[in-house]
Amino acid sequence: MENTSIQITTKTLNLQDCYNFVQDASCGGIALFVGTVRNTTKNKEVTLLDFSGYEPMAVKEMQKIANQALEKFSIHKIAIHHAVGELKIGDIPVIIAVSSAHRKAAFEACEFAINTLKETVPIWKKEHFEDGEVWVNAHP
Amino acid sequence: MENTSIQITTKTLNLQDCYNFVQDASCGGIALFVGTVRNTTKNKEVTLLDFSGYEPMAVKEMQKIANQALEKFSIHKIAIHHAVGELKIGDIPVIIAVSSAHRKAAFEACEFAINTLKETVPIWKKEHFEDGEVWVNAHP
Amino acid sequence: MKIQVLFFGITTDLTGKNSTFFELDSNTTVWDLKQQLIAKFSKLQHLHEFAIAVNEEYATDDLNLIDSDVVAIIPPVSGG
Amino acid sequence: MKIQVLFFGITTDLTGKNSTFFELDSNTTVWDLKQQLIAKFSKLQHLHEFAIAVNEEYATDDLNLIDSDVVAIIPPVSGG
Repeated sequence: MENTSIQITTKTLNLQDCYNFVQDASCGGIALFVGTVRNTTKNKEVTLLDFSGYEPMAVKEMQKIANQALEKFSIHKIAIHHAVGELKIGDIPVIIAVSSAHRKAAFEACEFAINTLKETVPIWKKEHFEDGEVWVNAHP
Repeated sequence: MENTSIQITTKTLNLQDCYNFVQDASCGGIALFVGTVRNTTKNKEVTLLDFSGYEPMAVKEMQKIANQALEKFSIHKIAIHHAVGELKIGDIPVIIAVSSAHRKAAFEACEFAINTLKETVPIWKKEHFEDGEVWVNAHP
Repeated sequence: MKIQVLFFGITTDLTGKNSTFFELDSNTTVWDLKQQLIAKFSKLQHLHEFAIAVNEEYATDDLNLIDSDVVAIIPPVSGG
Repeated sequence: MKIQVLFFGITTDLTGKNSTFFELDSNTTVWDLKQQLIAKFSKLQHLHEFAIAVNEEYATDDLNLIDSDVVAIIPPVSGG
């Protein structure tokens, strides 16, 4: 859809690209969310994260989220970009950008999109520590 | 304060600068809001906007908002940048960026900051149309 | 005592000024000053509300002004 | 009938595989397949829950599988 930009990529995500995609003369506000890799989780120091996805399905699920956001909220455009591969501290696994005439809808849609992405999109991260590694959320 | 970046400027606001200021290895999420100049207001076509402020007081009020956001929400850093002077359609009057360990606080603080800015910061915009101009919110 | 008054936004158009000086009696409050401003600049009546800042901080109507205060007329703001 | 099963995330470690093929009786449901997977790859029991996608869409336990379906084992996701 021309009002949505969905990407899964091994390249570095670009904030300005997401902004440029959603920006429009009809819009008064753009809300963005940038996920970044933290240096700790549960008080253990993270060295790097490895993201992998079931990519064709992940793209479909991200597209569904974008379509739902366009239906549920009065927004104009939405971009959802996710990185896969090895990321270091401070790197960006995900960017969401939403434009709308009025800011409340942009905030709501942006938060809806990241919350839903974390529940439904088949992407997994493995946290690497000095002394081992763990698949996040898996609780094996 | 080292955790806040407050600016009123006649220069073009820069999204990446605001991102870079708040980004930190301890943070898992950054929420940003970018205000943009819309091409219409109440169905009239806007040609340009002219922003002016009581600058020393506006800086103080923006600093208060940043300090309140740091007190009220579990956030790490906040940037509030506002442009003054003539802006065209699509130009950026305001950028707010907030980083935090967890995303909910970043969203809440970002929305709090833009909502409060629009209520308290002494900055005014005059909308110019083909057939005249009007001070927004003034209802004279 | 003498204070400076600054005008912003629509009030610069309504008064034709960016700033002016006022001679005031001692014990003049913010509320008293508002009445004097409206008396002097009658078009300010068209503005259904405006706030007052004294020395760059929002002030309440009961604040007593003192010599050399800088008072700003703050019409409804519209930044962002 | 024959289906392909794809493993992701922790399930690649638990099964030692990225994918495998299964011969199934007709009328096998998603729920039936889950039991067969756990029987064949006993370490999957350590995972307290996993979802199933059939042909890139989340599937409920009562869905009947058909020949050539591509079934993905989806452990709890952790993107974003």
